[in-house]
Amino acid sequence: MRMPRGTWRQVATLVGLSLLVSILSGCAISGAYAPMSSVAPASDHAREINTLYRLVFYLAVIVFIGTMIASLWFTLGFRDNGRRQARQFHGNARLEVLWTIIPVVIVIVMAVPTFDRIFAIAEPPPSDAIKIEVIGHQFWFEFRYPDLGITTANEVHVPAGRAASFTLRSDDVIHSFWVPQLFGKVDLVPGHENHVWFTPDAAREEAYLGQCYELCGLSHANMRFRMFVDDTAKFDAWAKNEAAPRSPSAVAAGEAVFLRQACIGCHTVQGTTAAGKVGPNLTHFGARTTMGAGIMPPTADNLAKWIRNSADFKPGSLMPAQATATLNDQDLQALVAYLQSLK
Amino acid sequence: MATTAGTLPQYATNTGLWSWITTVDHKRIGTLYLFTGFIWLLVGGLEAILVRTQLAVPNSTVIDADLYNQLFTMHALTMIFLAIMPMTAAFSNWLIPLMIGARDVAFPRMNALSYWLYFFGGIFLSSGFLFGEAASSGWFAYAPLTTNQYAPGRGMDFYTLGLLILGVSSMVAALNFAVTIINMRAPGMTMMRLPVFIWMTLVISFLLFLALPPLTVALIQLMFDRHFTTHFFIVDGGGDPIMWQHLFWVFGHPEVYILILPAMGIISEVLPTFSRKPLFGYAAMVFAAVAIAFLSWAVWSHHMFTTGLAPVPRAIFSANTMLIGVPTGVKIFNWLGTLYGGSIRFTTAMLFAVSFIPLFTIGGISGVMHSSPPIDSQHQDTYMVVAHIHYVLVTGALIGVFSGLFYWFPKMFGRMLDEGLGKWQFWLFFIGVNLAFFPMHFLGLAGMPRRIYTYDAGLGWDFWNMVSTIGAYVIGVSVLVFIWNFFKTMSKPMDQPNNPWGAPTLEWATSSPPPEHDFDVVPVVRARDPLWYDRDHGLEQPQPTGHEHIHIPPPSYYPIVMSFGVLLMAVGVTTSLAVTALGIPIVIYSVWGWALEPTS
Amino acid sequence: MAHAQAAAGHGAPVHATSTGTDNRKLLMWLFLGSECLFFASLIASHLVYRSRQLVPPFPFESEIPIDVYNGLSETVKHMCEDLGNGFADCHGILDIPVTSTSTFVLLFSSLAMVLAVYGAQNGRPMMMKGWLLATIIAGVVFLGFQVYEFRLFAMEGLGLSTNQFGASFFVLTGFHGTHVGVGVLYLMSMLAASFRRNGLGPETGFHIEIAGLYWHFVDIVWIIIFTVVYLIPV
Amino acid sequence: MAHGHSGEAHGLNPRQYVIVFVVLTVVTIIELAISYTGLGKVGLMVALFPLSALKFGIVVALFMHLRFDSPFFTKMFVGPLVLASLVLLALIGLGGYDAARSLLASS
Repeated sequence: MRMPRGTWRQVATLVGLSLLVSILSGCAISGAYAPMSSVAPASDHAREINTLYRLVFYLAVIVFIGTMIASLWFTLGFRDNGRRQARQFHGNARLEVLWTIIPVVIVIVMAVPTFDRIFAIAEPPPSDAIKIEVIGHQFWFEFRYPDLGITTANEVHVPAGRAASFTLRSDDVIHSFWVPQLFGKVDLVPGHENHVWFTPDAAREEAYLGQCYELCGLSHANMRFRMFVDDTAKFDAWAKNEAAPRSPSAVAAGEAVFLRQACIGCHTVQGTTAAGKVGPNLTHFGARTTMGAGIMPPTADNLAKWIRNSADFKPGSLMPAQATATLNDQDLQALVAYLQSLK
Repeated sequence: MATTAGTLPQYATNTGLWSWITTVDHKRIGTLYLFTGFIWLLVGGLEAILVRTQLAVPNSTVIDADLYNQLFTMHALTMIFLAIMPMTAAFSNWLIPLMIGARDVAFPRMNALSYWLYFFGGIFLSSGFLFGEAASSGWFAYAPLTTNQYAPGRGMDFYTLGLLILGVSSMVAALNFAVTIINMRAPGMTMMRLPVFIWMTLVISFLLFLALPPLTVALIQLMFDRHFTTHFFIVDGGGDPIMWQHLFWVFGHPEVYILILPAMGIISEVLPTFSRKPLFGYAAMVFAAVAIAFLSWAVWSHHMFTTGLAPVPRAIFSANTMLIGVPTGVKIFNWLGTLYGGSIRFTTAMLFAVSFIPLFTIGGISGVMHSSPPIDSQHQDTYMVVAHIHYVLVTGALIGVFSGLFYWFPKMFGRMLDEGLGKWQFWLFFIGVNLAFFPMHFLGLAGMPRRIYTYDAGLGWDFWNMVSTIGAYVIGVSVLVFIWNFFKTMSKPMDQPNNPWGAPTLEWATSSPPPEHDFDVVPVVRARDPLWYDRDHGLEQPQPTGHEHIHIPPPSYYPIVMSFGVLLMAVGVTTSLAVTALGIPIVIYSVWGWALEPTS
Repeated sequence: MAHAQAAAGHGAPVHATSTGTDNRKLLMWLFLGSECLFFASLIASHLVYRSRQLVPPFPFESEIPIDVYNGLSETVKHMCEDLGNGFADCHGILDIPVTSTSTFVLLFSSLAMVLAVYGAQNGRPMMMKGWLLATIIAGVVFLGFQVYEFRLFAMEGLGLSTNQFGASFFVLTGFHGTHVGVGVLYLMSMLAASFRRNGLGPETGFHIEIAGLYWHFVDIVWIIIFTVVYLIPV
Repeated sequence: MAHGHSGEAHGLNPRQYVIVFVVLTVVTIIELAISYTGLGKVGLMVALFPLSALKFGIVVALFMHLRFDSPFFTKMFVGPLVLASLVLLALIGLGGYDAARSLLASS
């Protein structure tokens, strides 16, 4: 076929340019720059998903580049130059059959490993897996270790190299549970029970970040959590501490305020009479690295403001505001100190 | 063939508000759809700009969480139900009779009814903003977030009732279109000679009137949960939120094709005209659309891969979804085949149509990626999916609409849109959409969730969000250029000939704009591209012979009265049942009057 | 063309259509196709939900644990009796003989309707009017049965919020009843219009036939509902 | 010619309609009788679905004149009917599966 000289160069330049931009920008999503990247797997299941993703991604790139070259070539190459007559034809049966078969082949190449993975993911976890229950609330995650007697919130620890099996439920609306680097997301659906399990690769000091991925109301954006992959010793120490009642060295004056106030209606602190079930369990609140479902560090200042009016940080928060009339500044300071001492 | 001067001058002289309110002329109703849809496109665009402004930088406080949730919910509802569907319906209204050689649609008053229901339904759906409580639970409205307990305001009532009204409007339009296309074709216009755009309209008409009932049932059940104490989606009473998702997506997935197929039809008209050669593989094009429509019924649960669906249905829905890639691929290849060997004129309409191919391919490919459940579990509810739907609906459906606007504007208004401004608009739009939506792929892979009003710095999301916001503004500017172009063009005199582009289809056989009765003589169709066939074989369309009586349906005010009655019934549910009681007799009165009104 | 224009004094003008079928009849058939999806969704919801009963009234006889029985309200309790073995036996609330009667009434209305169509198409206005009236009466009697059934269920303690059977049953049969009600109004308008000086005009047979399509469709929906809701236990 | 519908007597005659009605009645009585036999759920489904499908078919074909009318109408109605049946089955399968699963989970 004939086309004006230079068309090829134009096509190649445009395709090359857009590829370059894509590759450069693709670097920006590696785990180093994006801690919630889904293409930087750190567990067996995440890696298997990622392998499948890469296969499909390369197929997609090939199809896209092919389409792009063809559309640029045909549009630039068949410009009306005042000389060419359009060739009148209605189709080409052989070509049409061919390009029906091509996508069918691509689909089959995709479908086989996909089906394999679908059924692999549905396999039950190994029997030695650590069992963790996840319960979604507006707008925080509750984590329970039924075998270890632990109830905690928004920060979950799993031992490295051992399967972690999560049972997912919701207390109110639909949420979704996902740590992009560790497993494929699964929804927390009220009235249903879902499951997900994986084996994390290696212990890491830094937490893996997770978040709610299904619109769950006003503070959907503020429903975050952290997953720590610890080595066995560290995990055991953490679990032992979490399973125990609140630290005996907790600030006594603050505890008096805590037990006097409305706090106990919603929060539990084991070892005291506070046994509320609505809000997060605070028994070892001081040991957590974040507060408000992973949205900020638990500094004294943040805590004080949070108790005064949590909705300032988290619209739609169910925790009622505390005016100075019901909680004076002095008591507030004591309360904050108490919470921080709950190691 | 030129219009005989003086034949039925009703279209030109019959002006004024009343004539527009009572019109049953498909062209006027099409114009009404077009303008109303465009206004809603601006509203939806403004909502998107606000959303993007909030997301430009991390921890931004331009908009609070409540307003943000309302904005993204209403952005989706506005764009889907009030902008894109009506604007494609505008083309269907305008073009079905003209392209198949009919004088009007089968049921002109039903056509008016569908417009007025849409008019009032759109106002009702969006009126929540007036009370500061528009729907805010996403356009998919997943229960139980939408039940009284978690959405106590009236927002969800505007949603359920608004969508019910709009659903009736779409039903009426779809049934009307289907009957018109099946039954009102000019002599010689066999099904396999129908323009592809008409085929697409026929396919989406069937999709619409078959897919809307499950949505209607879901909306009714949700309304009963909210107002009449049932527990369809409330777990404590034995309900199941997953049932909402099933019923919603039984409708929701065909809806995606309802949005995109007309655009595919439009570019299938534009590409041949400006390549000066027939569409490549017409039959394959038609069968591909029918296959897509058929498959679209068997893929709905791919929206629910992360809900805990069992492995076997997961595999089945995954396979069906991947299969949709085959007919879609065939369409893309056939468009490329249409370009091949042509003599291409780069008008603005053609630029939009050509850019559709690679850009829609991006959206199509990412769709095929999501069809694999394990991969979907990494992409679902992240910006990856946002990128996907915007590449399908903006660089697919909306680009098709713009292409169609530039292409058929001379036919509709007798004036040619300014090509210089058009090219400015195209390039701004092209750059804008890619700036706005391509980075969303990176955001999605970097784990950014959808529908969040705020995010922290340091997650690798900052830069691309800023780029995306800039892109949104560029799109905004390109739309402003179009508005400027419109007003500039409308101030010029009507000067367009019957067939300014040298196009092959029947609508170009009559004057621009066409007379109220469309064709002086019902055209004769001898081939798939009738005007080119006539041109190449030296044939003429039949000319008027003497004084033929042409039946024009008289105007009617019953459609708007009935729609108003329906609006009152809906308003009553959110305010006082007395208003509903007022609406019912109005509806009954207009049905009765409608039935007895003489139509000739 | 001219002939069609002149004859079409009432209703839309009749064209020679592409498929040779009448536009309005095609419209009605397409609409009925759409209604199939509507009722399929409602029936599916009903079938999914009615198997999730935790508290009576149940549609069919079933046994419940005694502690559930002890927790029941008095309105519902009389439907169940303590079996003494840790379980209580609850009557089914569906009254098959009564509903069978109303099913026959609706079936009869279909016969009446088809005879009215026959009368209308064969130029026998009295036959048409008589059978139209019979159809309307049968429709109203069917609605009466439904009101009776709903009232009975309400008295026995089954409401929209009692359990999922109640909710999905009332919504499904309620929407069917609404369709019957609309049909009754439709036929009444036809009957009333047929008493005007020109009756229903030259297309009488056609108009009644279209009304008949709608009416028969409502009947066949009931045929399905009667089988899956009333005759096949949970 | 334009009024083929109004003048032309297509379909059965009144006597035949009455016979059809009697057949429908008898089938309904058989259905009722079967429902009292105490067959299990599956047995009833196997016995009753064909019978109600038969009734459905008789009404559609004879009372609604589909048998005598343009075959085009049959296509336009049976297509959606089949689609509706498939959607019905799929919804029952998917919803019912979830129902069974959540009941198991709660016990």
